[in-house]
Amino acid sequence: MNFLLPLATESVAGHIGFLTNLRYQTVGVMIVMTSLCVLAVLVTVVAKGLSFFPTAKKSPAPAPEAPVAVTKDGISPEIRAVIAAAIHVSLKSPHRILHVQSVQNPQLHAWSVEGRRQIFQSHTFR
Amino acid sequence: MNFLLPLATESVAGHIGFLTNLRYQTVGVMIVMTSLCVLAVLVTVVAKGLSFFPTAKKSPAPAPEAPVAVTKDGISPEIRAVIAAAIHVSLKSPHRILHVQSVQNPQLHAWSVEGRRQIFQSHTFR
Amino acid sequence: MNFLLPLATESVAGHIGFLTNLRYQTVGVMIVMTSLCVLAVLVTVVAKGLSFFPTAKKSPAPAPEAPVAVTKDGISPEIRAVIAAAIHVSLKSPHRILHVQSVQNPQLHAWSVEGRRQIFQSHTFR
Amino acid sequence: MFKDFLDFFTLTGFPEITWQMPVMWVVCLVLFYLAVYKGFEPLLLVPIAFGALLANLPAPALTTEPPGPVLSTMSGSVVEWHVAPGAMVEEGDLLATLQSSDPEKPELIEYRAPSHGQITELAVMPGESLQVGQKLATIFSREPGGLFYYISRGIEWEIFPPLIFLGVGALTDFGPLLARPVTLLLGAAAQLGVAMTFLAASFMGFSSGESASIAIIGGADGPTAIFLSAKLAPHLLPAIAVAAYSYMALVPMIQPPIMRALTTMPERLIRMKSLRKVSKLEKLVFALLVTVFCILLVPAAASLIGMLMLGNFFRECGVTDRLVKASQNEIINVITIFLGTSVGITMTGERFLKPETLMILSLGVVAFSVSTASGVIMAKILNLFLPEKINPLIGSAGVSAVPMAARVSQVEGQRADPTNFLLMHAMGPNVAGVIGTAVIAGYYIATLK
Amino acid sequence: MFKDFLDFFTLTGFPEITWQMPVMWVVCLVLFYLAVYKGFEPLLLVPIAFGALLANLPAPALTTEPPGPVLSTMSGSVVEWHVAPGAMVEEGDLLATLQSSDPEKPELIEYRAPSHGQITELAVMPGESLQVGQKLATIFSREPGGLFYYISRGIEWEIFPPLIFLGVGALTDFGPLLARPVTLLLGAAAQLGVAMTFLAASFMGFSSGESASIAIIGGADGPTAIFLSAKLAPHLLPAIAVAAYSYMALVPMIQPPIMRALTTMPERLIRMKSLRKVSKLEKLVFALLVTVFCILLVPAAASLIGMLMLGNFFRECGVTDRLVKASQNEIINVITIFLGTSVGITMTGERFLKPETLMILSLGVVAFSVSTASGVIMAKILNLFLPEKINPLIGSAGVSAVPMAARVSQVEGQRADPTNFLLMHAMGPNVAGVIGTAVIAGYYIATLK
Amino acid sequence: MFKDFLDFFTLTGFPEITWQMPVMWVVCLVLFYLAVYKGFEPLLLVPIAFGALLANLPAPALTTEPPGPVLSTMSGSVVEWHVAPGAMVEEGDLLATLQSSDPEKPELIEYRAPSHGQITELAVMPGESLQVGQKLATIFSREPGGLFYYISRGIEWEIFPPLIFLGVGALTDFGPLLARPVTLLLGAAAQLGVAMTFLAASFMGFSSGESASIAIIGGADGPTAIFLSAKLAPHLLPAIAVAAYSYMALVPMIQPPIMRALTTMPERLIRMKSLRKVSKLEKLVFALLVTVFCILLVPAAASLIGMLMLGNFFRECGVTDRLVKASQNEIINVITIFLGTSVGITMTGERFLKPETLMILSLGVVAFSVSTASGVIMAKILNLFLPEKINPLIGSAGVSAVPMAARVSQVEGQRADPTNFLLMHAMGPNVAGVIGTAVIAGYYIATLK
Ligand code: NA
Ligand code: NA
Ligand code: NA
Repeated sequence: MNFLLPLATESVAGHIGFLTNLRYQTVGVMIVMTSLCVLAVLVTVVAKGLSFFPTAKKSPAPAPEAPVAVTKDGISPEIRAVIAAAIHVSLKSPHRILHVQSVQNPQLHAWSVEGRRQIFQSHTFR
Repeated sequence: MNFLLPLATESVAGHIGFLTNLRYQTVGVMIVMTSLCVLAVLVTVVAKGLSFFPTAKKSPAPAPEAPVAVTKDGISPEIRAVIAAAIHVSLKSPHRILHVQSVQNPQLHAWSVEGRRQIFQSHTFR
Repeated sequence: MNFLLPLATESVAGHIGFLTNLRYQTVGVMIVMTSLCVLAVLVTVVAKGLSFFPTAKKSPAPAPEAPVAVTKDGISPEIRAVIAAAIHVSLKSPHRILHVQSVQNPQLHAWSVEGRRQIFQSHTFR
Repeated sequence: MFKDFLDFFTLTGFPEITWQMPVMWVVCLVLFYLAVYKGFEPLLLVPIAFGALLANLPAPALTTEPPGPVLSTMSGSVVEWHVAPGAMVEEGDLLATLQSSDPEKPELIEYRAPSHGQITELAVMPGESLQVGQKLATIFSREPGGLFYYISRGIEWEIFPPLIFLGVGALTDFGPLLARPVTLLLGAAAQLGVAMTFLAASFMGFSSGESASIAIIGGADGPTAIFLSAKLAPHLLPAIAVAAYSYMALVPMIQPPIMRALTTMPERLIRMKSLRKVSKLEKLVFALLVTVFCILLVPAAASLIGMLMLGNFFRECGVTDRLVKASQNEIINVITIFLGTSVGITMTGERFLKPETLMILSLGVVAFSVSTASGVIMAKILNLFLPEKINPLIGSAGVSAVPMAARVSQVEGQRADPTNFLLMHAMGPNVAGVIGTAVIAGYYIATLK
Repeated sequence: MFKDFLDFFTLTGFPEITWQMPVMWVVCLVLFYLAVYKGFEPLLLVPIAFGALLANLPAPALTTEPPGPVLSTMSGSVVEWHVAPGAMVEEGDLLATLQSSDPEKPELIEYRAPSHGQITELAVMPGESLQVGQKLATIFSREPGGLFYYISRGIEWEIFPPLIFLGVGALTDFGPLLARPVTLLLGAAAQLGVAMTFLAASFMGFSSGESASIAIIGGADGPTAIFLSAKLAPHLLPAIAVAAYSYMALVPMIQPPIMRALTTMPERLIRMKSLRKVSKLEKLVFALLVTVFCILLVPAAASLIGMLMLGNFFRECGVTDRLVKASQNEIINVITIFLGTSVGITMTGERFLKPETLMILSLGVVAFSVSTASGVIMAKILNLFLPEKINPLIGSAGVSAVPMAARVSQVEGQRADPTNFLLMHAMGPNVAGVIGTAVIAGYYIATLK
Repeated sequence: MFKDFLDFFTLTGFPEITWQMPVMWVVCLVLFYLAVYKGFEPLLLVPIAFGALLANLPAPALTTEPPGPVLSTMSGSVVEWHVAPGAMVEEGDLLATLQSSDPEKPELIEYRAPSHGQITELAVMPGESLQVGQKLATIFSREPGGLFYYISRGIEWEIFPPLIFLGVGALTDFGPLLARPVTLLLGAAAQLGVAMTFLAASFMGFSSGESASIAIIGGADGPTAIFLSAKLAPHLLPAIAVAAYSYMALVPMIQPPIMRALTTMPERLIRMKSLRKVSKLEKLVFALLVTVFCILLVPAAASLIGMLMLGNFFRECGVTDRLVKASQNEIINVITIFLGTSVGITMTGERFLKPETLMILSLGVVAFSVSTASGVIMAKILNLFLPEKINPLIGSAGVSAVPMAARVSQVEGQRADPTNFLLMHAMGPNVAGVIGTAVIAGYYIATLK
């Protein structure tokens, strides 16, 4: 494997030509590109394939909506406070609530919930 | 140990007679039977023994009742929603609420709570 | 190291003189004393140093207050019940609520919350 | 440039795909389908299936052993070394030719490297004899073992099943059992299915260790089944685990017909008077009683029984909330992920795509059915002596599979009489079955080790 | 058939019961009673007692070492081998007769197998000399070690105590201490009890390592006590752990009389002005100060101090909620279960039913009492110099035992004046005591290792 | 008495302070400041900085190796032994003089003890040659290794990064990616920055392994960076980890100027029509597709990709709530603490205070910038072909750094048009970048190992 041998040897001792490196990297990038291209194609095909038979049964409205969906449009400050308390109690650690919102469009809502969870989960509040 | 020797040897190599096996299994089942019998007897004796002095002090009403017990008979949909929110927030993962019920008979209630916890704990919602 | 040698040897075999021990312990206590003294001094110095520039920005009101702060002075039994439910659900284990209080003085409140957390965290309810 | 592509291709896993792999992918898809869309014990089947998927991709680095001393897996003698000290070897390279001392098949064996690295020592010279477990050579490398090599220690060292049982204990309420101790016998009776299956399996040619591991499927206790087969028949572990967990989900399909066949309508209509309240002290005493008595009886199952009752003691003593919570959630959830995936990772095509697997799956059904039947029959026998009759429908719950078997009794009971609630009555034999299975598992270990 | 029964009986644990076992069962029951019905530190005592119960059942498989090289536990020479390579041995079988080289007692020792399996190597020939830790032989088996052998690594490797301290740090608020730094001295003074107890123990004939481990009970810090005795006197670990944790619960009984005896009513009535608010920055600086200064002073206690302040830094920095939560709950709860049970599993009758144990238990009371007294006295001494007096009742909190000792000060204070709240003032010496004990523990390790 | 004080002083760490330590303390303070007051990835930087603080205190006991066989770290021959069997050695004592066989520099090396204890065996005689990894001697002691020696196994054995990825997978929603698969290319393009940096690093004289590890910083995936450098350049691990995590926090500063420079206002104004809802089944199929395809392509990254998609499968299948919760919280939080501290503990002054570190930090900026640019440019290229244009501002999100890069796209988008919401559109390339980086990391491992 022409470009791997020098590397193998090099990793043991000495330095390596820029051109070899350039080729090495180009191949690397091309491999990433092609592989993710292939993935993109596969995904599209799958999506097409699935779009034929109804997946409704198989994908119930995401559960997270359920609870919030129950709340009426305007949430009384009282409820707001209680949710706060609930969060406070349930997380057992200092914590600030950004906002409690009720939502019409479930579609949009799914995103925002998603977004909020994402951020909440992967970062602490500041 | 007559029936163990052949097994010991066999486990190293070769097969074993059906009758030996039959005896082996019979003994096994009898051991399970007798041992759990003994347990049953012991338990009954203990129960009898304890039933003499009052255990009231020693067995307070199971804590879980406390919170729910506070709720009045009919729970307003609003509260229902808030509990939903609380659960949602506190579990931090997709989740559906089966039902929130308030209870008269604490005895019965203990069971149902038990049942619900059991199932909740050992299985995910479907 | 005059008093360490005998100890070193002793730890291998034999017993040790009371006076050596006495000295050994005295030194130990003095070391603890002096070191914690030094700490006390350092801490005081630091505190003095920091007291010059305003640390307001750097020490925001402790987050935990936020949620509770939202609650109005008197909490309706209904809310109380719901918080109970929330705690119950969120802790998923038998649990008794001592009390849910709303607070005026944030300073005091910080302590009490602190105290309550301390105790809650390091011990189970009895 | 394009040539470089081909060069790299040789480094990928594509050339390594064997015919078994795609087949196993399909098996995994089936398991995923059952778990996700049919709700077959998803908490275990999803990790198992995913582990199996990884096991059937050409990624040996996931499970490779760490370098170190190479302990011989056979007795015999070294005929010839094919490597010299200082040589670099890849996992699977030929190390030496050994002469097996096994009287049955004394042929020459090609001994291959269990891990990659550099040979730093040959411990046995050609001509010298060696025995199982003796150091053959030493391999050195700075590369660690595979991720799943380390995770699997939890199974190899038999740590995971007891820890799962710690959580199970913290989740189990023995109250119904204590309120009606006689139900312990129903849990015992269900083990008859285990014994029967042992006979069947042994008759079909499985060794005693294998038979015991297969039979325990009838106990419907995943952790116990994994514990036992890891000890007595590790090569069957994947098949047994899959059977144990998927059948647990089949309980609602397997049991009802048997229950109905063995009971008359009047029996199914029997109402049992509601259970008395059991005091905390009783529950604590019970936990200690079971610990002492069962461990004295079958010391080999001490870790299972001990952890089960420790978790239960935490639960019932009422002063260790934090520990109950940790056992019921953190510990059991995290261990479940590791247990499931490391069971799955053993599920390679070579191991799983064998007639044995089918035999095991079918024996599993036998086990479940007989266990169910014997539970019901025992209930009927008890009714001959008991003053207040018990509903035989709760006998089937003796197979444990907590709490599903109990729910089946409940459902069947209500089919006969919608106002009859058997759930809590069935919880008694249901949890008794867990103890019964642990005891017979201990019996097998004690006698077969 | 009945004969088979008897055959099996020989495989059970019943024949192995020794007289110590039932005695220890009673000891366990007492511990359970104290923990469950008297609320003695149940989070630790329940796992310890349950571990002790398991330790006193004939189930060697719970703690057996995994097979592998047998490292000699003594220096001397091999007189004779009683096994040949290839022989199968059970744990406890006679391996060899060794001649001890210990000048004190040069008798012959019968060396027994530490684990079960097949001998694959005898590393020392008869007549050859060997030293502690040298490889004597190698045993091979596919059986792993016992469950608690693996869990106990956390104590053997001194991992559990620091991890517990990580959680303790995340649960501790040093604010009160920072608001009145002089209280650090109260925490320091309390260590006088440790020193006194060392003298007493050493005088009673304990070795220095043992004396230090016993003395540290007076520090009222479970993890530190376990850490120190695992290092300096592992054979006393169970007794020390039991004393440390049960006395912590006795604080409300031991302290009040001493406090009252040493203080006058006017002193008990002293009111302290409420503590200033301490800024986040101060708390963070303090965490780093303690880490650097104390580790420089006693590097031997680095893991304890480092983890304690790491947890505290997480807590105070306000941007690592997830890590605080993990330290305060997941980590500390799970480790507590494993720490407690693996301490308990060392509590075998042979080890625990000894006069030493009683001596240790009594020395523990001494330690607590002197610590309490010296804390109070130090407070009175400080009052000679301080412009604003401190209430000597908070001096007793210097023994740590967070937060119980502080609550005792609060209660005693209110007995004198119901409107006087000392809790938060007592938290200062209370947490200072944790640091003080860690320092003196480090001093002992540095000088005795 | 005062003399005793001085005696003790010699046992403290104060005499051991080197000039690097105070310098590193300042470095730690800077990291703490960035983490706590500037919000730079505090979840990782706080543990790393605290670990670094401990690493730069004279407490060798924190990281010392446990006693056992001493495996030579070099090839050559033994010239002379400076210890005899039975001798007690401290960590760092001179053991032997070795003659290196390295043709480059064949000088004599003084070989020092890796741990403390008693020499029980000298395995190589003077004059004999030995090779890397061969047993040189055996040291015995009852003392265990240091706390961080054990914790660091998680990095040495490459266990922590995959476990973090398990949690990341459980936290990641690939929905936006599936709704617009073309965004996968943006995630791929961003890897160009990695390749460029490799060239730069290699040109600056770093070896290929080092260059790859440095380059991967541009991938903005902490766990992948740690995984790769632990494999290819462990000595650079601390610098790389610090760069990887602090630059992730710098994303909001580094990216915007580049994004604006490369895009025209009309491009920034492009509105993308809202994403279609993606079905559960699609997400599940995707998880399996990525697992199979990517592991086949780069088996070396199997543990990273496998765990990532396992966590994601848990998340999407909707029937394993408990496992999702465990992955998203318990596992990722606990591992983060251990990962961070054990990365920090490697950050000793000798290692970190080097010109290389500055070069790495500067190369890191290059990597991030080029990645950002190439992502944006790729988006513009795609627009030449795509019927419905995509807003090039989401191209920059291809560097992953989930979810910060996506938020930057959102912010920049709104700066151009306050009513334009790009967040969800940017999540596509954002998560694609994770896969892209894992693939190129696998490519490096496959070709450089
Ligand atoms: Na069962
Ligand atoms: Na203390
Ligand atoms: Na990336």
